[in-house]
Parts: sequence; C-alpha cells; structure tokens
Amino acid sequence: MASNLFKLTVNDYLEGLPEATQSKLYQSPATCLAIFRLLPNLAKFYIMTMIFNEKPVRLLDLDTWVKPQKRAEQVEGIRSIKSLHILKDNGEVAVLNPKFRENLKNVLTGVDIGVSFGAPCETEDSNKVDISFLDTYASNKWETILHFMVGTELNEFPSKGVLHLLRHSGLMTGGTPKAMVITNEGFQFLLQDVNAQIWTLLLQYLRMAESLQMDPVDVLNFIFMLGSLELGKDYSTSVLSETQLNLLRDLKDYGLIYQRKDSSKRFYPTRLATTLTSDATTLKSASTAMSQVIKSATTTTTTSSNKGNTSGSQESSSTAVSAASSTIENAGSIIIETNFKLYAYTNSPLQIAILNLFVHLKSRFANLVTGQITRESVRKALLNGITAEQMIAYLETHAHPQLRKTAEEVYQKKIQYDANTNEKFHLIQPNITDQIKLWQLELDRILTWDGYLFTDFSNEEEYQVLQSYAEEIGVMLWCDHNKRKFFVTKEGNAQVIAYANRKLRKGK
Amino acid sequence: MDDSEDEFKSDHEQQSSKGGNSNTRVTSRTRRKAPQAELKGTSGGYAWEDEIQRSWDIVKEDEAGSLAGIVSGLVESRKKRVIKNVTPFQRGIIRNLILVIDLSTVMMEKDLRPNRHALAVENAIQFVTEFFDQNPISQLGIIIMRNGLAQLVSQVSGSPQEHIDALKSIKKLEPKGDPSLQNALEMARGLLLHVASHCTREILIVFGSLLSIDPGNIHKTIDSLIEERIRVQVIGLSAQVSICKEICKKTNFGDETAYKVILNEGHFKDLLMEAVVPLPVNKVNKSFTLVKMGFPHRVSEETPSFCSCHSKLTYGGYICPSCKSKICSLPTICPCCNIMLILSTHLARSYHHLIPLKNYIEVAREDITGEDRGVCYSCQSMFGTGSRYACEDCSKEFCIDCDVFVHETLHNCPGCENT
Amino acid sequence: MDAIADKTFKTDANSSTSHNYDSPSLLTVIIDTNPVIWEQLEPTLSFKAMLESLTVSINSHLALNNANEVAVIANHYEGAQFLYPCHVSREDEENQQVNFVKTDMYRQFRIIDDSFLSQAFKLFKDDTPPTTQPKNFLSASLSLALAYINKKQSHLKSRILIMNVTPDTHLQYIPIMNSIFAAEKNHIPIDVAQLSPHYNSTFLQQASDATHGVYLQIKTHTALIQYMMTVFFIDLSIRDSVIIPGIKEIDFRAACYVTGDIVDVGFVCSVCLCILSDVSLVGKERRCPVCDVQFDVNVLRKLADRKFAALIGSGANGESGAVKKRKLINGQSNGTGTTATSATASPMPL
Amino acid sequence: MTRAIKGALVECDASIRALIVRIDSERHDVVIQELDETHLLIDSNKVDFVKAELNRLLSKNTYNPLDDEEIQP
Repeated sequence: MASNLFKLTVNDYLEGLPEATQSKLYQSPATCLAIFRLLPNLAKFYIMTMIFNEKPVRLLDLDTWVKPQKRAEQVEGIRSIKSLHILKDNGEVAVLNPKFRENLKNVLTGVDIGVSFGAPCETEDSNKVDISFLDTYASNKWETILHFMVGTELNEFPSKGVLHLLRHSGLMTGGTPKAMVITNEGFQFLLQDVNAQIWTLLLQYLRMAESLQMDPVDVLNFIFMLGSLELGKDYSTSVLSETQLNLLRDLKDYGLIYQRKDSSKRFYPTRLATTLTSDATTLKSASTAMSQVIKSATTTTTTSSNKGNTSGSQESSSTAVSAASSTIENAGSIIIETNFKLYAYTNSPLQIAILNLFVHLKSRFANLVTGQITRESVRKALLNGITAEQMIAYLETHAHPQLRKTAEEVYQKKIQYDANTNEKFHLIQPNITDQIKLWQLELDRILTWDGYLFTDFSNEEEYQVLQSYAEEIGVMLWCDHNKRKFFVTKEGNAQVIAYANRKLRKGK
Repeated sequence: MDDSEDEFKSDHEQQSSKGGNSNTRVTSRTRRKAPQAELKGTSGGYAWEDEIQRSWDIVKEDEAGSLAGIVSGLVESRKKRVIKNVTPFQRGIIRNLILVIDLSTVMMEKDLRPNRHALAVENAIQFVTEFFDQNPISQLGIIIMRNGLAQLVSQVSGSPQEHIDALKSIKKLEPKGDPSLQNALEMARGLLLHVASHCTREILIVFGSLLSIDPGNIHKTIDSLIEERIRVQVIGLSAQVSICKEICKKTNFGDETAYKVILNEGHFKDLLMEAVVPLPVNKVNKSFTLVKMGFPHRVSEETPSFCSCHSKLTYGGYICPSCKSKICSLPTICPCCNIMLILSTHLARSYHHLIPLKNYIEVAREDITGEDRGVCYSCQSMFGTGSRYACEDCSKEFCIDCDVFVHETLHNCPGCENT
Repeated sequence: MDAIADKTFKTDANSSTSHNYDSPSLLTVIIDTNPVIWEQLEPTLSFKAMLESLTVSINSHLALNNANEVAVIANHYEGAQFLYPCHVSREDEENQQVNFVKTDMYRQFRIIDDSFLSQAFKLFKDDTPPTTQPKNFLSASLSLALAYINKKQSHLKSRILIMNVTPDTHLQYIPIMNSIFAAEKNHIPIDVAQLSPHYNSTFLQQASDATHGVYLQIKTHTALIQYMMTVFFIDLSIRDSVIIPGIKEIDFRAACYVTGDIVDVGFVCSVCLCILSDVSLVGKERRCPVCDVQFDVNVLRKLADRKFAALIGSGANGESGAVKKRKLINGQSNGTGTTATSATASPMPL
Repeated sequence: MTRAIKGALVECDASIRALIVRIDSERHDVVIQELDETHLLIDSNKVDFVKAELNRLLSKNTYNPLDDEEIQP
C-alpha cells in the first residue's frame, strides 16, 4: 500500500538522524506517539510489551515471542527501533529509551503531557471558522500546487517558497513560474497519495532547513504536533519557538495551516495537517477533500438545529462520527473492468487530470468519468517516465471499496478451497496489471549497445587471447567461440585494440 | 428448451449413435417431453417470446434526476430475496447424502460458462463446503455418471477436504459417453444401505443429459428407493426429463418440487444451495430416537501417545468421556466404546434450522415521525432515508444491513436477546 | 524477451508481500459489569482498577494506528448496552459535568475514554444492587458486537475482547453458539480475559477456540495491565507472527436443555438435536421436551437398560418386515449392500 | 586478418530479431551481421530508426478498442 511508502521514507529520515537529535525528539510526548505510529507492527508490539514492564527484558525473550518462520519481520522490527535508539541493549538485556518510555506512557495514561499536543486558545475567536471552511481552504491551496504542476491555466501561482521547494526537490525545472515544467519525478509525485506528497515536500523542507541553520528537532516536533491537533479548533501561537513560527508561515502556503492574518495570535490546523501521521485511508487524495466539503455542508445543516447548547462532548462525538463516515466515503473511487474500461467516481479536475496521464478518458458526467486504458494511453505515460508499477499502485490505492471487497472475497474463497495455494492477492485483475507491464516491456523489446565486433581472427590462439582479455576487463558483451567473434563496448574498444597491438605485434 | 418434434428426433439419433458405440448395455431409453405449461413466461407466452429485460432497463431517474431511490430500491430487492420461510419444521438434521454428478458428453456443452462440466464441479465444491458448514454431523459421498457407468469418486465420509480434493480431480476428467441413472441410483442405494434409521438418506443428482441409458428396469430401482426411504432430488441442467420427475415425485412422497431445472448459472447455484438446508421430516419418514453422544475434551501432551483411531503417535487429541481413549479428530465414532463423539459446537451449528428467527417487518414510512430519526438498535448507525425494520417480539428497529446479517449469519435477534 | 520480462514480474512478487503491513482494525470490548460478582472480586481486583487498565489498553490500541477504532459494550445485569459509540440524549448531556480523564490528554483518546467512562459510571450510579440473581446477557452483547462489526467490516479488520467474570450458568446456550458461528464465519477472533480466578468458562473457551482467539484466565490481578498489553492487545496483523499463549485443554462439554447442567455424555434427539442429560427426562409420554416428537419405546428402553435391550432387540415389530424385503432387493441388484439387518436392528450401535 | 567492425549490438528475442531482419530485407543497410538467435549487429546510426520501425510494425499487430467505436468529435 502506498501509505507504507511515506512511512518508510519518514522512518529512513528519522533513522538517519544522529542519536543526540533523536533523544531530543523524544522529549515531546506528541512526537513519541507519532514516531511510534510510524514503526513496523512488530516493533510496536515490542514497545507495548515493555512499556509497563519495569524490569529489563532478556534479548533471548524477544526471540521466543515470535514464531521462527517470521524471523525476517522480527529482525526488521528490532533493527528499526534500535536505529532509532528507542531500544538499547548490552548484549543480554534490552531496555527502552527511558525518556521515550516515560513520554509514551504518559500519552497513554494522560498524565504530564503539557502543551505537547498544542495549546488551545483560551478565548473565543471572534472570527471563528468552521471545518468546511478549513477543508475548502486546504484543498484550494494544495490543489493549486498540484494544478500548477500538471500545467493547468491558473489565475495565481503558488508562493515563491513553494516554487523554490518544487525546484529544489527536482519535481519541476525552469526559472520563471511560467517557464517551469514538470519532471519525471514530478509525474511520479502526482501519482502518490496526499500524505506521501506532503511528506515528500516536508522532508525536502527539512533538508533545506538544516542548511538554513533551523533546528530539525524544532521543525519535527512541530510537524508531529500538527498531526495530533484537533480539526476545527484554534490553537495559540504563544507556545511556539521562533523556528516554529517561521515554519508556521511557510506551512500556510501549502494549506496545512490557516491563519486569518499573519499577525494573528491563533492558528487553525487543516485536515491536511491533522492527518499527517495517519494512514492513507483517512484521506486518499485532495479531491476527496472536496467531497468532504459537500458532505460536511449537509451535516452542518442537520446539526445546526440543535446548536443551542453545544457542550464539549457532543461536539466532539459528532465530529468523531463524521470523521468515521468520511473514511468510508474517501476509500476510493476507481472501478476497473477486465476489458480495460475504467470508471472513476470523481468530479475533481485534478484527479481527472492525473487519470488523463495514463487513461484514455471518454466521457464525463456530474460525478463520474469513464475511460479506457489503451496501449496508446499507457505508452504515453511510459514515455513521460511514469512506470507501470506506479500506474498499478495508483489504481490500487484508489480502488473503489466494492472492487476491494469483491477481490478480497474471491481471494478468501481461493484460500478456503486450497489452503496452500501460492496464489497472491490481486486487487486489480491480473490481466490488467500484466498487460500494463507488458506494454512497458514492449518499449524495451530490444537492448542495444554501441561498440565493436571483433571478427575474422586468423587463428584460435589470437581469438583466445583477446577474448579472455576483453572478458577480464569487463568490456565484453557477447562472444561466440565457434565463430570466433566477440563484441566489446565502445569504451573498452581502445583498450582491447591497444592490447591487441602489444600482444600480437610482439608475437610476430 | 425447444420442444419441437424435429429437434427431438435429430437429437435422439445423435445420442443413440454415440451411446451405441460406447456402451453395449443399452437396453432402455427414457425420455419425455417437458410439459408446455411450465415453459410459459410471465406474459402468458413462452419465456423466449418475452421482451428482453436488460439490467439497466429498471434504472430510471426520479423527478429530481437522482438515482438514489432506484439504488436503495435495488438494495431492498436484494433483501426481499432472502426472506425465507420461518415456520419451524422438524428437519432431518443428521443427513446422509450422495451427490451424483453427470459426467456425460452433454456436460461439454458451453451453454453455461465456461462449460456445464466446469461449472457443475465448481458449484459442487461450493456445495460441499456449505453443506458441511450447515450440516456438520452429516455424511456425504460423491458418484459420477460417465460412459454408462456409475463411478464412486469419494467415499461416504464427514470430511469436506476429501470430497473437495476428489471433486478437483474430476475437474480434469473429460466428460464421456452417456449417463445411467439406474446405475448411479443403485450404487447410491448401496452406499446408503447401512445408514442408521435416525439419519436421512438422500441422493442429489446434477443431471445435464436428456436421456439415461440403463441396464435394467429403472422403475424397479425407484420402487426399492421408496422402500428404503431414500429421497432423491434432481437438478436438471437442460430441460425437464420425465423420468427424473417421476423419481423425485415417487421418492419424495408425491412432492414434485424436488425436481428443478435451472434457468441460468445463478439459478443453478441457488438450487444447489437450497439443497444445503436439511429437508423437513415427512410424516411417512418417521423414526425418532435418542442418540447417545459424548462431548470429549481436548488435551495436549508433552510426550506423544498412541491414538486409538489410527494407532499413531500424536501430541494430544480428544479424550472420549466414557472410555477415556484418545482420538484424533471429530466427529467420529469412538473405536473403543462405539459412542458417537462430536463437538457440542457441531450440534449447535444446526440449531438455526430448527428454530428459525422471525423475519423483521418493514416499518411503514408514516410511522417514522419527528426530527429524531434514531439509530439502528444493533449497529448504532443513524437511520438515513432508507427503510428500517422492526422485530415483532422486541419491537426494536434495525437497519437493512443488520437485518440481513441477523437473518443470514447471526440467527439471533439482538433485541430479543436483551430482554 | 523472457529475460527482460522476468525482471519486471519478479519485482512485483516482492512488493506484494507487504500487503497487510499495517491495516486499521476495530476492537470491540465487552465488559462484564455484573455488580454481584465484582463485589466478590473486590479484595483482589476492583471494577475501577479494571476500568483503569482497560482505558490505558484501549488507548494503546488507538495508538497503534490513527485509523483504529473501538467499541465498548457493557454486559450488564439489566441487558447489554453500548458504552461507546453512544448517542447521548440532550438531558444527559447537561447533567454531565464530570471529566473522567485529564483535559490535556490526546484528543483522540480523550473523546473515547470520556464517553465510555461516563456511560459506565452512569450504569453504576443510578443502580440499586439487584435483589434477584442477575441474568447474563452475554449473547445479547455478542449479537450487538457482531452486528456492529458487520457494518464496519467493509473497511476494518475486527476482533472482540470479552472481559468476563460471571460463571457460565444461566447462559442461553443456542444464542451463544449462534454468535460463535457468526464470528467464525466472518473471521472475527473472540479473545477472552477470564478475570475470575475461581472458575473457567466452558463456552467462552469454545468460543475462542472456534474463532482462533485467545483465552486466558488471569489469576494475578496486580499485573493486569501487563497481561492486557502483551496478550490481548496484539494487533491483528501480527497475530500470525507472534506466539500467543493458548490453552492446552479445552472443555467441549455441552449444556443440557432441560436442567442446564453441563454434561460430557448426553442424549441427543435425532430431530431437534437437543441435548438431554438423562433418558429419564423424556418422561412417560416418551416425548422430546423440546420438539415434542414421540420416541420409539424400544430405543428408549435400550438406552436406559442395555441388558434389557438385548432381550427386546429382535422384537422390533414392523421393522423386521422391511428388513426381509430389503434383503430381496439386495439379491437383485449388484450386491453392494452388506448386512442390512445390522443397520436397522440397532439404529445406534451401543 | 582480424577486424573490428563498428556497430551496435542488439539483444532481443527471436521474434523481434526476425522483424529486424525483415526491416533489413527491404533496404539492406541496417543489419551488418547476424550473430546468433538473440543477437544482431546493426548500424549504430540506425538504432533509432529500427526502434521506430519496430514500433510501427508491432502497432499493426495490436488491437485498439477505440478504432471500433465512433470517432470522437
């Protein structure tokens, strides 16, 4: 699943940080929770078993908890928490990083958390904004960036900071905003889900920030805190550090945060921010934020009737309900048939634009576009640098729940009838995925190398000497002992000729 | 389904030439025309004279141009289909069933996709799974009719996996020759002969052909089937065949509904699934007893010991409560003390057949009043515009998803349980 | 091309292994809130202490994955009811001032904890302890849980955790069994934490066995939280890889329909499959107490007295004629039938 | 006398090889030497031409479902 992609990249980044930086990160409970969620499942399990256990655990015990046939997963789990320095061992017993353990425990029990999960504003905002406003705001901002990338005609360009980052990360090239064009990486970027996209940009930002002498701990803490904030609530900027205030200003450009005025002392996180550390299922693509707007618009009208006395709990429970229902709605929208016909329940111009990268779109209805995957459409995408894998991944992550359900049922049946079947789970019909891959192969039906063919050797010995030399220095690509011919690369040719001149002349 | 005379003749000749060279025991042929009345479609004419109903014909936009009404209607209709008869029957729960599958040349016909043979075997595999799911203490055997002979492919046993493996192997077997109903019935009779009287004896035939090549008088076989209280059900894949109807009618005490002919692939599966539900006990077929059964408990041992069923060294197993011997798997009959050993959970799996859950009643729209639309009693989701269903006994209201789940899978009314 | 093709198709095999890397799951907790039993347990484990541990464990479940969900159902002596999610009526809303958890707790945890704790609190607040023997509504709780899960299962993997204290007696056998099958069919594991150190629950053992769940009797209550974290709050996706404690011996006994006694050898009606602990329960009428069919007198006598059965075995009137005829038929057909007499003379060999 | 011939080595499966040989049969300026079942030596300047030509030939063999339908406005 694509959600793992962003986890992997974020994890890689975190693991690469020096131990001192990592320890500083664990000072914040919110960060501890966010990092915990990014870990592989078995690592989570180890942490959970050790968190309320005062005694150190023997390393051998860690092995005995896991079934022998799952050793690979276990090694990976332990490796990840070790490189994050969450788990420490002296060869015999293992302990958790005390700060991390303390803070994660506090998160679970609700003690001593402080403002780690953000400081809500004490006073009522006179210009209060609601969730639907934030959703529109966020999706506008984010989609503007994406639209800019796909080259839609826009009234306004994204801010300078954004453009700089796009260039810096190699997603686009070109000097002026008008002249900027999308790169192959850019195309691949478009096919990712929003979470992965935001993280790609944020990690780029972090790398840039380091060169600008910003403290990565401050930046990361703020990002992880954003992921735990409550949507629709306003938070005070008073507890933020100088670096974080700078960051706040930058993140506004991406639609992660809403602030009425730059000088305002309060800010609202948007859905893009609050789902930063969540799974991809919560928010599949920016376009779904649009349908969110429509949805929440209807729910607000229904709840407005009993808005007289909104006590905290009711409000929160209703948001919980709507959030839950939205996850169903957002689960995906694409149905693909075995005859390569594709139906996407979307009205987002962006998703349509993205689909248009590799699908031949035919007709468009109010909330549906239909199209067909053809050889030509896939070839066009392939020539743009989008790989078959990426197209398939996009189709899989955006698959309609019904498609997913049927595929799972079919798979379950197969397992039931034949427990030791080695057939894999296919979300998309295998004929589709295979065909897309075959089309990719078609582009590479021939492999070519420039170089020289050595032929017409007068005797076996000469052939042997030169051929084995060419093979030794690794420039030989092909040889035929019977016909006494071999082929060397362009680069190696000079060497072989020089050698031949030395050897064969001497021989004469 | 064409019943014109010409067609009949040519078909007949074709069959005889084939049958003649492959089977020398051809003595009688049984084939009748299907009665015309049953072929009449809804509009009074023949089914094929009806206008074609396309799946999209029913989709019509309402005044507002929305399809929501239609869609919810489709969901409803799906639900309507599952409303079943809930009058409690006395059913024969301990069943002994012989599944007979036609493997004659006609099964190569491609009128069912991919062909009759592949579909029949595929469906049979599902049938076996479902059969043991619903009738865990029952026994099943499988016979095929091929080349004029009946052939036992899977011994009568209670293990679904063995049957499924056997079915998988006949998947590769090419249908050949003509079927013989009599041979198959006689073999099935033999298999069912030693069955205890408190169990049912049933034969289920999947019959693709329109003829049967029998070595003797099939009517005598039918008589002996009646004698031995073996009930035969037939699922026809092409057209109605008179002898099948006769077999079913006679062995089911005059009940003709045991013989059914499929309409399409989906119907074929539905008919097979219907056969999963245990048959109501008929008055004539009365033989009620108490059966002594043991409910063993499972043990696991550090050191392996011999089991009494296979005399193999095993770690743990089930201990017979009456003689304390160890056995490997359930259900079975204890090899030492001959008591029937089962898991109580196996018994319980059949209960919902005996005590079916009452159907919920749709709440009339007018009865839904006020702003407060309420929530479904079991899943806590808010009622939308769709319909809701109430239990007659506890008068709790449920959404359509829960209604279907409660009646198809759970067989408990959450509301009634809570009082 | 084969060489090239192989490369492309092989990469696919590796990527698809991580299919269930991290899928969100739903945990449904059924808490036994029988006040009588909890009072008995008070010296070692108070209800409050259990709730505290449970709250932390639920938080840890939510911490595993942002999209994880929980549902909490109370198996109360007056009936099963949802504690979370719960639709609070307006008046209750106003009455509620107490905050059960700290306000600065992570909001996702706080909302859920607050809601279910306040509901649990309400259950106990306006209750006078029951005067009669409390009923056990486990089947109702399970039914509610399963229906809820069924609705959610389209996008969530689910499991059920039962925190049980009440003994098995007075359980409705059939509904419980029906629930177990429904869970089995939908691949929902039922985990059971038996908190009472004094007895095990036969049915719940069977439930967890049939659904591949965990059954654990917790005897030392001081380390409850550790038990919960290591045994019961293992995410579904790693169930396959972690060694989970299992019970070695499972009791598969069943309950008698009439007396409710749990038996290891019973008599089963061939029509309705009801289980009777003793032959005498059919009474003089020789009728099944559940489905009312009349049993064959000979069979009953045989069951009651095996010596006597030997005497009357031959006199199964009416049956003998059928046997003769059958023999005749056997002679005619290809002789597959073995000994027809043995089959009919004693329906169930003893 | 030993010779070193300049060219491009092509590795492909037999069917593609056959196609390339056919392309060559019309013009005789592409293939320099046929090496074995899966290898050819071709003029290195003609690589792009061969690729384009292959595409053209292979496209002939593919079915484009859109051709069957009405031409889109």
